[in-house]
Amino acid sequence: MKDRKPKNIFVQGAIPPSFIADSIQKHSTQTTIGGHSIFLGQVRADMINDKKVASIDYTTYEEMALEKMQEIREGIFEKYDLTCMHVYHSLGNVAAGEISLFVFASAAHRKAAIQACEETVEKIKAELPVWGKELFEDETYQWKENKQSQ
Amino acid sequence: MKDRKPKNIFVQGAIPPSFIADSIQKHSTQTTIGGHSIFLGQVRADMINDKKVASIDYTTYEEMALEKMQEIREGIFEKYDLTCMHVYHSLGNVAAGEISLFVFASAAHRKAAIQACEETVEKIKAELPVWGKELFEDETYQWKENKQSQ
Amino acid sequence: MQVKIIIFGQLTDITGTSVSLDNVTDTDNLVKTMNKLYPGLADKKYLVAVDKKIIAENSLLKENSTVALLPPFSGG
Amino acid sequence: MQVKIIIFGQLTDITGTSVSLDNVTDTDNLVKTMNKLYPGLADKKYLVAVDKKIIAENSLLKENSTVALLPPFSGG
Repeated sequence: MKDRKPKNIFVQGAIPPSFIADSIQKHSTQTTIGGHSIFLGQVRADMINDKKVASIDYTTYEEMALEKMQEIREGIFEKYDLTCMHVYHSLGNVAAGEISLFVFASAAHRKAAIQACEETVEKIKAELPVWGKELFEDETYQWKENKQSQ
Repeated sequence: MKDRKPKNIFVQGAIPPSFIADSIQKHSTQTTIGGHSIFLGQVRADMINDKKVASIDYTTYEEMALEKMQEIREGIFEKYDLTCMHVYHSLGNVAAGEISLFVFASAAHRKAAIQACEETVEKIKAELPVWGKELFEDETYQWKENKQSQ
Repeated sequence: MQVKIIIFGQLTDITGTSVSLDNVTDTDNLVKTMNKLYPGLADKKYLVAVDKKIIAENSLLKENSTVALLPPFSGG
Repeated sequence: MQVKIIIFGQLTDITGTSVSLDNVTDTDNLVKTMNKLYPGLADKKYLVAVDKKIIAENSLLKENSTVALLPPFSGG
């Protein structure tokens, strides 16, 4: 288990809603599932010092991030009675209004799915080596900072 | 506010994944949103006394359910700083593996979206006058019972 | 006085989906009458709603009140 | 001994995305050398990872170790 190659979670650019629909559709054959909990992170057009965020450019330390994500997954599967869990994170440019994070937990009963999804989102925000550079409409930028559990 | 006509939440049959994708897509113009929390209820092919659930047939007391849902919505919007929330519930026949409940909460920050979605799901299960009749493969049936917060 | 009773979920296996009764003045009275007509109802768990509001104690009925018998919910 | 340093996030504005150093034997030593080369680094908050593991205290480096400087994460 520990030595298996970590799954890739990264996708180039925004995560399209049709991709999310396909993921949901694929679970219709898994008829032991009773509940899915999904979290989607969407890029906000925040106003910072009178300048509007137009997009976020995401970068990562990929080898380390995939190992860390594998470790997070294993912890979650030990703690919750899940049927399956899928995580996707954008790299590169994601425009305001588009989806950059997709966490999808499924279980026989809703509590496990909901709690596993929430905990995974918190761990991704806190532990995954990913950085977002907020690009303003005037082509200047600032580096994004995650606040604790907001 | 209190007197406005309650929104319809009921859809005939299963909720298709493409409908969920369209709902997500529509939020891309709302660039104050930073997180979406989605819950999907899926019909399980439970084995009960050696018989397998093939589908659930949902019925409701519609006028009462829509008023109750409106009351739940108002309570949730008072409690959480949400941008928007959408709820859809199936009526009629939904096959095992298909989606019968779709709760979709969106907010600037993830905590409000996640907590509002979870609380709404709990309230729907506990307070909404909806009944599910589990139809077995041999065409017999039993009435479904919701367990507390599982 | 005529009262319309609508019935849901598993209770419909006993009573069908609606029943009209004459000569019932309050909800206790209504429940007793229903139990006499449909003995299978007596040991079932359900809530009573009058005009879409769940009632916690005996309530007077008005002409054209709609009473609903609501067994445990199982949506979602 | 040659050590490769890879740099991420806002720190790349100061150092670029990678730097190679000779003659560094441990991570304290490496951080000091980097601060001398790039004074802007000195007051920045970041974690140090050696071969993808975040370290909590001074660690000896091996030939071909990869050291990463990781400013606060902001994924999601």
